[in-house]
Amino acid sequence: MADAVIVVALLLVALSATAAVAVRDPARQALVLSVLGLVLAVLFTVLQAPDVALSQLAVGSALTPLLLLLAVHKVRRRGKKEGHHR
Amino acid sequence: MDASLPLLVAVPLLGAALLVAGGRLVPRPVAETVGCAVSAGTAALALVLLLNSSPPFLEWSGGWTPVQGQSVGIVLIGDGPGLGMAALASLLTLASLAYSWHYFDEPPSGHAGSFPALLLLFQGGMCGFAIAGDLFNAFVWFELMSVVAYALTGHRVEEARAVQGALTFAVVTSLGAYALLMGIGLLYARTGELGMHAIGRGLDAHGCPDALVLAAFVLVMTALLVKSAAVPFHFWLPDAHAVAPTPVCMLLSGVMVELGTFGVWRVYGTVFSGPGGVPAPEFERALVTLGALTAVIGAVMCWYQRHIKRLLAYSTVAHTGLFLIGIGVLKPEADDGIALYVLGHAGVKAALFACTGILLDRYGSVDEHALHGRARELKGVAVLFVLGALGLAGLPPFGTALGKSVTEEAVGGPLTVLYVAASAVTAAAVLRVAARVFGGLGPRPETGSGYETTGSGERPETRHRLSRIPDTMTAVPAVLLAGAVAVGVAPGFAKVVARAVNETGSAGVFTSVHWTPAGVLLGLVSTLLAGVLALLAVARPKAFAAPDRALWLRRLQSGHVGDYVAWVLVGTTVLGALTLPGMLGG
Amino acid sequence: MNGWILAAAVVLGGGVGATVWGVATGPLRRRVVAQNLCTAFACPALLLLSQGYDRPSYVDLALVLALLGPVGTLVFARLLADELAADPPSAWGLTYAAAAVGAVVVPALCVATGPSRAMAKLLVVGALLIGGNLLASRALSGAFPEVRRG
Amino acid sequence: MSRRARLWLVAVGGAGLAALFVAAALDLPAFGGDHHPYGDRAVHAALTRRTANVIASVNFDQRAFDTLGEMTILFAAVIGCVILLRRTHDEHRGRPAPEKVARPVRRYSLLVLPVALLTGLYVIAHGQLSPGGGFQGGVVAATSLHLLYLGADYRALERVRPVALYETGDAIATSAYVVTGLAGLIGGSAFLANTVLPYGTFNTLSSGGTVPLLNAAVGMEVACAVVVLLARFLDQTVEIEEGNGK
Amino acid sequence: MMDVFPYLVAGWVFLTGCYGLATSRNLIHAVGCLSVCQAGTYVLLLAVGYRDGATAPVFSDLKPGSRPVVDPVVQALTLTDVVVGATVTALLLALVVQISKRHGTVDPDELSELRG
Repeated sequence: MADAVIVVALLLVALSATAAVAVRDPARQALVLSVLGLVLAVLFTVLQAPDVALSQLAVGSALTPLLLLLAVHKVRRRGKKEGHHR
Repeated sequence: MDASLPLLVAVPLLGAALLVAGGRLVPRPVAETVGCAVSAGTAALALVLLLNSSPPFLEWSGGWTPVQGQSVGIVLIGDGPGLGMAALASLLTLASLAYSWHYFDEPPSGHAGSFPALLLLFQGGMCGFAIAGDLFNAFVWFELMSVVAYALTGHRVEEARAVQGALTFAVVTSLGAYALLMGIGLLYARTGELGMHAIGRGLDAHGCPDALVLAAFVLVMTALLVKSAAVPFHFWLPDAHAVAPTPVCMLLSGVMVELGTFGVWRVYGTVFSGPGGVPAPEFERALVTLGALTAVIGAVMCWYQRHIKRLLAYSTVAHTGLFLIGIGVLKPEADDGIALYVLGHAGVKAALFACTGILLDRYGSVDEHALHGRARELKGVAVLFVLGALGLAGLPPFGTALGKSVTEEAVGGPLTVLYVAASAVTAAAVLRVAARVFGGLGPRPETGSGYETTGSGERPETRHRLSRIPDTMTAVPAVLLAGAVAVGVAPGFAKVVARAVNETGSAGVFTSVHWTPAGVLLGLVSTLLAGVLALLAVARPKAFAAPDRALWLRRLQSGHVGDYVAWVLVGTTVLGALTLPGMLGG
Repeated sequence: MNGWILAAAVVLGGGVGATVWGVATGPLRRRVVAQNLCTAFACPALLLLSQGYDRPSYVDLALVLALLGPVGTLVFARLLADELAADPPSAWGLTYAAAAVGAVVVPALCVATGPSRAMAKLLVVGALLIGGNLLASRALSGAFPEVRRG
Repeated sequence: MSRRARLWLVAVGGAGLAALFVAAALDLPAFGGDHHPYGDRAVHAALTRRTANVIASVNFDQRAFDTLGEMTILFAAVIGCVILLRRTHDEHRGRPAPEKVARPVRRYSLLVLPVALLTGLYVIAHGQLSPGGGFQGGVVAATSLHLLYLGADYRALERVRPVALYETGDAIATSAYVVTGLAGLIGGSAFLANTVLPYGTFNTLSSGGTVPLLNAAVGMEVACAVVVLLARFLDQTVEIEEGNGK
Repeated sequence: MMDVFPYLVAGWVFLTGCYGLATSRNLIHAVGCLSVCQAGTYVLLLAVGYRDGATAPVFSDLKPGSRPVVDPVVQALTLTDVVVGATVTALLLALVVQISKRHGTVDPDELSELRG
């Protein structure tokens, strides 16, 4: 019966991973990836790996989305500028 | 003595850290001197350990020596092949540090030490991978080596090609690394161990191989074959090697790719060669098939290039194919031959890249057509370049020739023809370049714009276009070529190499390795063939350089990350299919 | 199987499951709200799991999440500000519902632990979680008057 | 290659790999099985060295050589990013416009910043006891500094973040790890051997021999590395602009 | 079913990531897909180390030997893996930023260098 929560967490991981691939816009994908990071952390907790869950939380909830969004921002700003020049 | 084995990794890492910490304070020459000194020190250590590696020894990191045959630590293997690769990597790092000495592109302000530091980290990663006896530890060093290589490949961020090639390289190799990790997970689930020997014993204890062993084999090999650029995992290599800075190319083509091949040899020998692993005929079928395909495609694509660095990169692909065949046949003589071949090839290929770098820095182009006849004044470089081409063809007494002839005799039959043909075609392409660029021979080729990468529009890697070639830049290829010759002629060297390889590789079968009349003849034949092909190509460019025939092949090399990832997936399936038949019975 | 773990499974399956669906589909304004609510549901679930496994040290996870989750949302609010300004999200009903989950779980756990250092930690987590979430939610909806800073 | 052809390749390759993986999964020991020889040995070894968090013991003692590689990868990535995201000849530094920040967001950020920083240090310090350690705590601490960017603005962040200092800190922490390892070689038995310091009392901050030292080195390395990484990216996004003329 | 389900999820996540990587139209999205691939490896490793009814081998709030514990080694491996993943993501994004500057696009279909 303790498996129920593991199954739930696994399903959430599978769903959000699929969503992270299916969502094609990078800014929206960053949102899904941050949720994926969180769900992975929950999965690691139920698999009794709090250390890994903690590092996944630290990386997945703030760091990776921040990096992704900064890259998106830079790329978009460039695109806009180029549009003006042409 | 044995306890100093981890220092092969620790010393370059410490050197790199200190260079970054102090790089702000010291001027560039000091940083470069420190880099050279650390690299040379590590090379010396590797050589000393290599001389003491008979019989091979194991070192347990952290002092966790096994209790009742079991340990919780990481095992490092100090044997001839591993330490030999570490020594080769260290010496080549030293060579590329010397080559980039003082002339290589200006570092960003306040980061005088970062380029030498990255090269030292690269060296540390390669040494760590070479001596790793633990599968996960091998993954860690594999990843370090890769991460540094991505950064170095994209070092010239102002070049559109450099950043694209680096990204392709990074995505494909990272995917390979994650496949390796999946494989490690499967093996750990079955055996509960991470040391390579321990996993091998665990698999044997479990009994006959099944689907799990097959999947683990395929996943682990995917990573190593991506690294060693076997078809169809090879697409990243020309893109990355053609755009990386020259000193980095010397390392990538000279030793990193070969480390992938070494990894295949090491992992098969320790993990999968037992009764619970992959049966020898299956391994042989998979590796020889992929190797032959790699050699053929590499040679053909090499012939049709005009971007000189890209041409050399494809010749690396072709030679990797030959190495994989040699490892795949699982004969002690072939292993010895490949060890010598890798040593000789490293010297020759690094020297050729070094000469190409001189062209780039002097003329701002690496395009065979645009450079036609322009480099007539560089007599010394021309001699080095031609010597390198002859070494590639396998002209005795180069080490490549000795290694090739030993392997040819071991593999026998049609594969011998493949060895001669692949080395002749790649060498012919290089000779053709030499004839056109340094000799100005033949009609000036048309500069059509087909589906290809030209070598023009590249920027020199030095601060200014060189008007005079610095001595360090010519001395390095000369020394490297001398080393490649020494591998072939130094008395007793081949025997020492063969002994070191056989001590770990072939369960006590010792073979003698020496020049044979047949081997010398085959070497001369492939050199002659290369010369004739090159002459014909120069004299009759139309008949020999018609890229339309190979257009479908060239279209596969599309520069598109998605394509390459798709090929990696196909490659795993092919590898699985090639290995499957014999495993079903078990 | 104890009740705490069952409760965690329900919160995960219902709350976090809904946010996964919400973040994967629909317009941007819905996605950012879903991302914010994901923290609001996952954090109580982690607290419940800690209690269910009888491992007080797992509370650190919830603490870190309560700190960094809203920070992540603020990052999105900052860097997607242009797009969000055109189509501001507003889902106060859901936000308060999520906050209520936290507000129910934390006192329940406090009762279960009894007064101790662990309870103080729980209260800190609860305050950070609810405060952070409401603030992040308001920041997303652009409800704040903006202040220019030199 | 056309998109269609690529899709076919992915389908063939993916189907093959999937079949292989499913077949392998069926041969794997059942989920939740009891056979973990290495794991059981590791737990035993950690307890003999009086390290309460076995994962910390595996990371910083039994498999400390792996962690050396891991932190070097991070170190290399930082140097790589510094080089890849440098300002090139055709770019110039713009002056970022002051950002608008809502007052409650500012208050929240400035309030949470010290809490997050302390939490990060707490997670690092208790690495060998409770879940956490140098890596997790380092990331939390470094992220907390960036609350200044969210709460105030980029220039406030720049004042508390001399990047050069953090780069040096990164390198020094990496060398500290290697030097601790060398101390194990000189004073003990082997590289990274945990035999130099006394093991202390179980479940206290100073237990575990060199584990807390290595843990602290990694914590510092990671914190500095993340700060530098984010600084490079923020620099690109906020400051560096491509010039039209030189 | 429960015996293999976690492994299948790991495989699914890995392959989904590969699919996204191959068909991506935006390099930033591709980098995200690569991290999805890597998530598959985390799931596999931790699933392999799980033991029914066990708890984490962290003895700060637990008496050693009082409860069965899961495998700590895979957790250490996954921890390393997470770090590697974050750094590779950062490095790849740095390269993507430079690609967008030099090529003016981040659509892999429009990158026209390095052919043949």
